Amino acid sequence: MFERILIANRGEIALRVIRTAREMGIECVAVYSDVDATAMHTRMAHSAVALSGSTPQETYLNMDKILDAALATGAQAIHPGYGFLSENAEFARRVMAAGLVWIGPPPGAITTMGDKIESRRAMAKAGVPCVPGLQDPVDDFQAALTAAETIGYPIAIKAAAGGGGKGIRIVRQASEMESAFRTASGEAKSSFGDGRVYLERYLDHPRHIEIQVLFDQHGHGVHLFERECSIQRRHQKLVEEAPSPVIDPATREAMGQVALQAAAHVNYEGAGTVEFLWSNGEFFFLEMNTRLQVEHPVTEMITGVDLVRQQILVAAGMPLEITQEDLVIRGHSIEVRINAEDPSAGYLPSTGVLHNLRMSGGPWVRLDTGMFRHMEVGLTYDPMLGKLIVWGPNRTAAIERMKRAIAEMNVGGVRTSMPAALMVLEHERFVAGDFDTHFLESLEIRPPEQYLRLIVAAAALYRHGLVERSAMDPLASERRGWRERGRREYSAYARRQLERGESQ
Amino acid sequence: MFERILIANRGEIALRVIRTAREMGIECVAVYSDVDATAMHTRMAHSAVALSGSTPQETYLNMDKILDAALATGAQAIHPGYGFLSENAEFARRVMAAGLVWIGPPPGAITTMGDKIESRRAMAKAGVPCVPGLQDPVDDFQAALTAAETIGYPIAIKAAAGGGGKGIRIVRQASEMESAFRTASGEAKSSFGDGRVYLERYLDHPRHIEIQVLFDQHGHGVHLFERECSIQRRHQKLVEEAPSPVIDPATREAMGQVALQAAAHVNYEGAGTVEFLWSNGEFFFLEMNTRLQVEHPVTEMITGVDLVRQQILVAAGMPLEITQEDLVIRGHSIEVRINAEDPSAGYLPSTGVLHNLRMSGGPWVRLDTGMFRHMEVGLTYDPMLGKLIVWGPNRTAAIERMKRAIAEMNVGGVRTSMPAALMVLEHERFVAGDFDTHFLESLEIRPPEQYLRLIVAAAALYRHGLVERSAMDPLASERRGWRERGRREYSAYARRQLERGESQ
Amino acid sequence: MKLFVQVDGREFEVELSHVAGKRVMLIDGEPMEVDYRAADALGQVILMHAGKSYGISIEGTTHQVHATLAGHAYALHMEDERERAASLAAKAALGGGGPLEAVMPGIVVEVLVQEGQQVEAGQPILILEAMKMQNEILAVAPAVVASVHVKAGDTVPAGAVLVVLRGLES
Amino acid sequence: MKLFVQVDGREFEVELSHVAGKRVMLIDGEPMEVDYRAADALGQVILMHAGKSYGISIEGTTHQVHATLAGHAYALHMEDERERAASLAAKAALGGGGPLEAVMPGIVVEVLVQEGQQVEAGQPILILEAMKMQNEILAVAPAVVASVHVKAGDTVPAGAVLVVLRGLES
Repeated sequence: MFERILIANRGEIALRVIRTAREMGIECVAVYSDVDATAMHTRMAHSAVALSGSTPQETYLNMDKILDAALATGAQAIHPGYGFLSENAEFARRVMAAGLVWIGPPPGAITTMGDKIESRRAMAKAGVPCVPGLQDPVDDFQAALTAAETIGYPIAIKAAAGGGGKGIRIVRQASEMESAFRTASGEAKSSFGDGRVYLERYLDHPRHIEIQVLFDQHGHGVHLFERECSIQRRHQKLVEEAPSPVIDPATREAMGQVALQAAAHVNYEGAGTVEFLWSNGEFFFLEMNTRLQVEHPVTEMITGVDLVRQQILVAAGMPLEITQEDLVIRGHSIEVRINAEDPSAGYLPSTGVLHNLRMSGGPWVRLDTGMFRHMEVGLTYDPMLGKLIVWGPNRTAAIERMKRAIAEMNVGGVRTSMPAALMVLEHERFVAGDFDTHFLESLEIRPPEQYLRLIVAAAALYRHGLVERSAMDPLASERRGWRERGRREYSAYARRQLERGESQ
Repeated sequence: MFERILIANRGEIALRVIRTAREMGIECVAVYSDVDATAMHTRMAHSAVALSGSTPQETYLNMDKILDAALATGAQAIHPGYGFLSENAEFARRVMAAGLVWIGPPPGAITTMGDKIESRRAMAKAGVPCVPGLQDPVDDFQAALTAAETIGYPIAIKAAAGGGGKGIRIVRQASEMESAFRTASGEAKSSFGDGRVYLERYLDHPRHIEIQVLFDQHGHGVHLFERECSIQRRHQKLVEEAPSPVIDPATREAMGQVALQAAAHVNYEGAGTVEFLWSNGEFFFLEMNTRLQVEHPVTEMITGVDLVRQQILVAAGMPLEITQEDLVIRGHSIEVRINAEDPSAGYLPSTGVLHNLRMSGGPWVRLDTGMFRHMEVGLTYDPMLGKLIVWGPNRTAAIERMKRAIAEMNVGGVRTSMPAALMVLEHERFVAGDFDTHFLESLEIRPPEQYLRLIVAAAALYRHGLVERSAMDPLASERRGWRERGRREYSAYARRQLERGESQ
Repeated sequence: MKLFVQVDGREFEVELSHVAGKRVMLIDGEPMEVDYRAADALGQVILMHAGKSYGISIEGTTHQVHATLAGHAYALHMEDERERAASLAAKAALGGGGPLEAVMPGIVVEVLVQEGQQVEAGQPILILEAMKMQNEILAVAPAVVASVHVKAGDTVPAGAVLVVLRGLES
Repeated sequence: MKLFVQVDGREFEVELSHVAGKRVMLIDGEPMEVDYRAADALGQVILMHAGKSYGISIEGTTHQVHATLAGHAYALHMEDERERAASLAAKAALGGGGPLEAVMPGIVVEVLVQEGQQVEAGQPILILEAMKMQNEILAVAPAVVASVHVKAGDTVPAGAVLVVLRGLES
């Protein structure tokens, strides 16, 4: 087993990996950018190496610096987390070339699955059902228009090198194609450095259902059932659960087998996720994520399997000790992402300093986060601050538990996505299991009216307290007041514009 | 099902009950003493009623006030938590007489099991194995000396009305009897208002192992396996786990059956715990706790059963849905109590204001606590601030996970028992499962030497920062400095004395 | 003095006074009895009202407050009579135009207008990339571009003036 | 100026100085290079030393500090040269006796001595109940009871003077 590994990531996932590695008796080397010098992952690792700089390019995406850090500290392996370099085949190759172990799948599998077009080609060859669409990138919007005639509207434009929903645009009629093509291609270029896009049929009332797989280096693989990830907005997931309320045992078994087939076809190793679109009982291969997923904890909660531990064991060459027969679904698990964004204002990103934290706890509540009081939330990195995860003996119990856990949580200093998740959990359609990937976008996130007078009273008394406290320096208070009001005017102004911009 | 219940308790257990009740859609009425006006349980309940006053007698032990609060708020049932009125048969009767439901066992069962002498008599009749000893209280130390000849040393003097280790004294030779008898009887009188004590044989290398049972009102009962609670000091548990490393399936089954037999004999209802002393493969009935135990979470973690939910369902008259066959042990769970005390100074109680909290989190870590920043920890109530609980697929994994969780936790402002728990978890005898109820008392709690220079450096730089900050008000800093130093002199002085006092 | 509190598109008038040493609160003229207590100095508050208890988290300034109750979030804006008069006067002076500020930090991808250009309501002014999403910033009303303060590639902090518009309605 | 730091029964001498704008620390004369950074204003600290990183929690005053590292707790006492001289002088003046203070709040159950009484080392002075446990408070050295400040039934706060002893050694 490794004595020391480097975690090439930040935030909750770096901490997540550190936690398991510590439990395995493995020393952890953290890397950190300037703003992360006092982050939880930096503090909780055994060693920490500064990646001077603040942009992702200068730090967590900088292969040279990360490899240097690993070699300098004597790390024997690198865990990439998710995002950043986790699906970068070149990095995986360089890690291996440096004589280190890559805690992830073989670069070939990353390359094949990372390119949406190539992966669909490979999957079609492997007999895996795919969504109708083109397998080649389209050069311009004219070509896209022509192709769309064959595939049929609605059409999804996707980045060939993309992932996580970035660069995706939906086109419902030909007239929308030009503008959608331009922005999709532009975003793809700026996000992934590769502007190629491809087209596929957009399924109606689709559900996003994915299968977790785990393969060792000796050809043995298991699937760990499905995750239901249909509660998403702009293809960013918000609420995930396992198992899915619409998947029956036969479908589960069929999807599991297809996922194993897909992974085996690319000689997969480690933990990976095969994503499917499910629509009216049919399921189609969407893509494979060749890394740990954000939502992996719900699988852990229903199976009792620590996926990070399995990743490390597999990377160390150990044979899988788990057989498919060992794996049983116990109860139900739900995850809610805590993003720094304002769901009542078009999910506008929110920044600030966390100064009023109240954490959820108690029975069967898990909080994966790198949040701490005084933490500064900026825009440099992903807005996800953490994840609340609950387990319950059944779906109803898990929903009630998550509502309770959200009620206990407060992240003061920024707006978060939690009120949106709460509205989802309280919605009769969610409770009934009757939703698709458009459900979240259809919700208007507003706080319940019944408490308005109460909250107004609280705010008035809060203000009263502030005014009394600042009585010693009335000018400072006055100045701040004016500045705040001024800022609000323009915020509202720009927000309206932004909302209009988005509704296009 | 109830629409509203009152929770006649405070701290983590009040919050624990509120959490489950909220998940069941039941409104919670909290009661609070003056110092608890802003406590977590007060904030997290749906309504909160002030029990004016600050001593336990004026508040959480005040039956009149609590019954008034329940009737005034329309609560239909009362959950007593543990401690306070939870094992008070008179209170249970008064709750019922007021037309409310008592979420606990019938008063008769409380009375029988609450009196250690009567309970041993009843258990002997029911054929349950008991520790050799007297069944009647002894009047004075002379009578105790005579009785001791028959039972044989070492002898344990116990309060007839006691529980939780209070009022217990061990006598290893006749010459110690007088002083031990006096203090045991005095403590029993002041703690329980009943100075009667009885004697029993003190078993060598004993382990404290207890069985969780659950009975409905229709005569159906199940046991939820054992908890190992041998890591204790002055009969106060510190680290608990389930299952026990020394109990094999046959013994587990035998102990479970005896526990069911014991509970059935007193027509038990609800959740209860039958405590045993285990010594060299034999087990003896110790006492039954007719309430929820502090350490109930470890049973919840290995069975997936929410014991508070079961208590409420049973009290509402529902038949148990769980059968003995449904219950299977999955993995291993450990709990560590976070007490406000200084284990490196004779477990001296510690008070203060919590101003530097860092909470554990992540996979399979559960934190049950009412702690919050700015909370004042005084001496009025129990020193237990909360509990860290972990689950793992096996005992080794659970130990490693708990060590990790403790490393993440900080409760700044008071000293806590966590360093002692950490030393237990790191000890080869604990890891090997080779320990008894004396193990903890044999440990000297000291921090590892290897980090001393590092900590000295940190403290010096911390002081440097404080001095720089207070440069604007040097006099204040100077005064504080002197005062603190003075206090330390006398603390050390009194502590030495206290330690001597304890070693008697 | 009256306090105007806006929340979720509604406005409430709050009057807080002391009668015989006791605090009296009127919301829209109706009495509101509450017991308000801070659990810490950081915004953890307990409020009791009509026999119910509410654990509220609250942060902000005297004018902008954010409150969370049982997972639901409320953004409130407050101003007293004097402040309201001042803000109405300021609004009137802008006449439908005014500076267009970045509501969040980001990178200017493209500026689609020039100084002096007339723009329609809904016309894109510039494209701002933030959180890796490209957002078109639109004019809300017909206006003339008075000045442009950024160019493509600029990194702008929240609150930075991007473009100043002169309203055509004034 | 030298700083004396006591922890776990040991004493370390720390010298902190600035050489050419750089902080230099000597512990017992040996150089100790550390990078110390506060994560918040509340005592969360990260310390780097010899290629390792340590997340430390630290609270206290300039003289009494409590630090936690990976679950292990350290109680430290610090004084500089000037303070040490003063404290040694004070100790000498007490001559083995001094006031006996309550180390924690509690209730006096019984006072076992009287003014003027001579006590042996190890003799019980009084019984203090705290945390529902009765604790005998003993004399550490032969002494005479100079004064008794409490009686049975008194509730005493931490730091209250219970009894003053006059040492027989002086």
